[in-house]
Amino acid sequence: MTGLLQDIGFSRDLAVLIAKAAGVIVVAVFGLLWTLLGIWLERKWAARFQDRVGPNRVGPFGLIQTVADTVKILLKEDIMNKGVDRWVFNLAPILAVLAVTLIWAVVPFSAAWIGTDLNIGVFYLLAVGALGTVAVIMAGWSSNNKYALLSAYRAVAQLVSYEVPMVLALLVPVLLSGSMSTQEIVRQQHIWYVFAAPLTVLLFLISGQAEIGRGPFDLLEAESELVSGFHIEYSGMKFGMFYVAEFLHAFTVGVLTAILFLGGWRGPFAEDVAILGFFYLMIKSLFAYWVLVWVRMTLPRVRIDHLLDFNWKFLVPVGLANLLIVALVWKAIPGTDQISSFGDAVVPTLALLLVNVAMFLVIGALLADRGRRERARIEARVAGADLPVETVAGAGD
Amino acid sequence: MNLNEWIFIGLFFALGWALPATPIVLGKILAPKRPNQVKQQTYECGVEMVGSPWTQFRAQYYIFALVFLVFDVELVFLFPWALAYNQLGLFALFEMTVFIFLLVVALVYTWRKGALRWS
Amino acid sequence: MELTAESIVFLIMSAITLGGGLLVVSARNLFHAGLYLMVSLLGVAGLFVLLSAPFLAGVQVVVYIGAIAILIILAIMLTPSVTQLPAIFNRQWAFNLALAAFFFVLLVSVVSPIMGELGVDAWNADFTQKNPADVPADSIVNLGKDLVDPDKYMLPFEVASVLLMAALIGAVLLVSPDKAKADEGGED
Amino acid sequence: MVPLWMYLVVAAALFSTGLFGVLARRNAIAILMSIELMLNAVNINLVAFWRYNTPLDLSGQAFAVFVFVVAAAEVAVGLALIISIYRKRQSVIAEDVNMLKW
Repeated sequence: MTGLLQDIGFSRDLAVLIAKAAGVIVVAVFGLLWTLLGIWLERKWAARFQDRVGPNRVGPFGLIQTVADTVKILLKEDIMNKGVDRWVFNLAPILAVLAVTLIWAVVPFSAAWIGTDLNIGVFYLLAVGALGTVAVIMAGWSSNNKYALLSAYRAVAQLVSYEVPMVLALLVPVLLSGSMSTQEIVRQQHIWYVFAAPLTVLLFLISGQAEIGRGPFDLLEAESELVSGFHIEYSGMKFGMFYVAEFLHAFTVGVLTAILFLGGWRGPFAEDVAILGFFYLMIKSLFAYWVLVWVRMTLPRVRIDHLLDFNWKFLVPVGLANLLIVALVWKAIPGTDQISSFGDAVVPTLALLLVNVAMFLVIGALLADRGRRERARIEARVAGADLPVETVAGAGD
Repeated sequence: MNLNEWIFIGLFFALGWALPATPIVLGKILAPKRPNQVKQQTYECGVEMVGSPWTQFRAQYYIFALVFLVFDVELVFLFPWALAYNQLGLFALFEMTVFIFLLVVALVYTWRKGALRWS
Repeated sequence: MELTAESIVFLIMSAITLGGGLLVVSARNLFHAGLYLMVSLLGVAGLFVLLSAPFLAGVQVVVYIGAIAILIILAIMLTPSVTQLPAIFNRQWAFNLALAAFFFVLLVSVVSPIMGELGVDAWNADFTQKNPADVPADSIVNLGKDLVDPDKYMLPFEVASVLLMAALIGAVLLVSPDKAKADEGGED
Repeated sequence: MVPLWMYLVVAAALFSTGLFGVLARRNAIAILMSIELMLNAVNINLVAFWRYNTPLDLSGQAFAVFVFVVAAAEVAVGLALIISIYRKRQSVIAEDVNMLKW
């Protein structure tokens, strides 16, 4: 495209700039258009989990439902309550969407298609993730509403806490591939990392779910306690943008899972036919996303003390141990510094898989033991002190 | 280093605003705008707002952000380490274990102090 | 300075950094000051990218915006009565402004080529250089190696961990409510 | 490229801005934010000198990373102090904190 523009008569720099700008628009518009389809898909899935039919009126299978909703929300009055901080209030939904779409800049759609292949790709993902937290805080603070403010505090506690296991999980593919570039990580996955590091995938999915703020970790916008939290005062299209950001973020976590652990665009003939790679990536992402929706639809919301305990007293130690053990095993097996084919990767992957199974067993045993002791303790206290169960249940550390 | 890779990010930052902003502005144009006193009240589950939202909140939130800050800085060190790991010896792993151990000591202290407890 | 693409980006980033910085010190509303701080830090990250240190740019956003600035904003939210002060500057502010301006002039006179043109070369350094060698592509990997290299930054690296540990323990001690004191009545 | 001294001028301006904030703001948190600006100015200088003088040796980058660590530790303890004082005196005005003065 650069060559074409230069032929028309643009200077080289300008041609590059225009080509890049076109790339940006393609990637960002794709992300937002995908939302229209994705929301429909998620609603259908959610309906299935709850034994409903889901949207089925507008268009075939209710496909155009989201478009209809968009039109409706466009025509809704945009109410701003008294005492809001206008600038911050209006910027928050925009920043929320921007923070998510920015991630798509480093997503390798296929062997040849990538927005930009940064050499700090994975780190860039983290950096962009930080902006999402800022958007939530901005929305919560500017709304001049107690619930929104409380939600902003919770956002700090939750989003920020779960970033730690998220980073610990991200470090494993970086360590295994010896690169932070997303494209390079995909290329290095001669065998998908999900086989070498299943525990890491689990960590990533759990912390990812918490980062999106979806059930069972939807404490930011708990309807029954915080009446939907930080976007309580938003209406009309501004609310719509928060909705889009949440959906897109959820799907993006699916995409990242696919890239980092499920081999990204890898698949038969994907190296030669770019569109095939794109197709594979979307299938894998949708699968990962489906898992997230499944979890969301199945589990009830956790309490905030449980949420934070679970992070700091379980996920973080497990993540640290996981990282060090993977690093140790990786060093112990000879030849791991140069893996260039499927054959090279078999032995390390099998060894890591075994170690992971062992870790799963140990963690499972620890958890079972802990659960038994906790139950025994509560039962003893209930029996001994004759207290109502509710006051004791939350007393555990 | 090739700055061209970053032009894309810069442009994304510059143009990315437009995509969510367009529907919001469109909404502003298309949607009705009839504000009144009651409509603009701050939502508080149907009752009128009691006091200011700026009541005192617990400092507990601060402790979690604090622990996160310390972890975040440490994790920054882990990235170049993980990146170079294939070219490093076993000693590097030992150093990192010491590094993480010190961090875990701090976490355990916070834990034992009861600061990570919500109640 | 001729207007190349790079110099334009440099000017934009500098403007963001300095504009954000000025707004931080002059904003009446502290929460806004916190947001402006983020803007300023983002500009610094942009400067780091221009200086071929993308990893540091990432660190800047992750640590400064993602953690430090958020912590600051949280502290602002936790100490609410002061977001709106009648006077944001103290009484000596005019003198302080003059002092800062004097300091700025002093610094600029040292680093800018004016000194060289006046014939003073006390610093024995060339600040006008424009074309340094390229940064090797694997500089982040080398940074990782250097950080754990016993001959280079191993000691600072471990000491950094100790410092952070001490900071965390100290801060938790300060913030977590002291139960024994609260029982006694909680005087100063 | 842009000559080195331009980066230094930007850093100098940022540093002076921060300096003014530290000296003139009344709110302790605002003072802390101004200190962050000053630290950032230092970091710009470190990275700029690294880039123009020793791009092959990573001392400048490593130094900047350690500045991040120090900044984080400083903010963590500084804000903890401010919150602690606020709890006792309901104020974060730097001039009000005169417990050690006589």
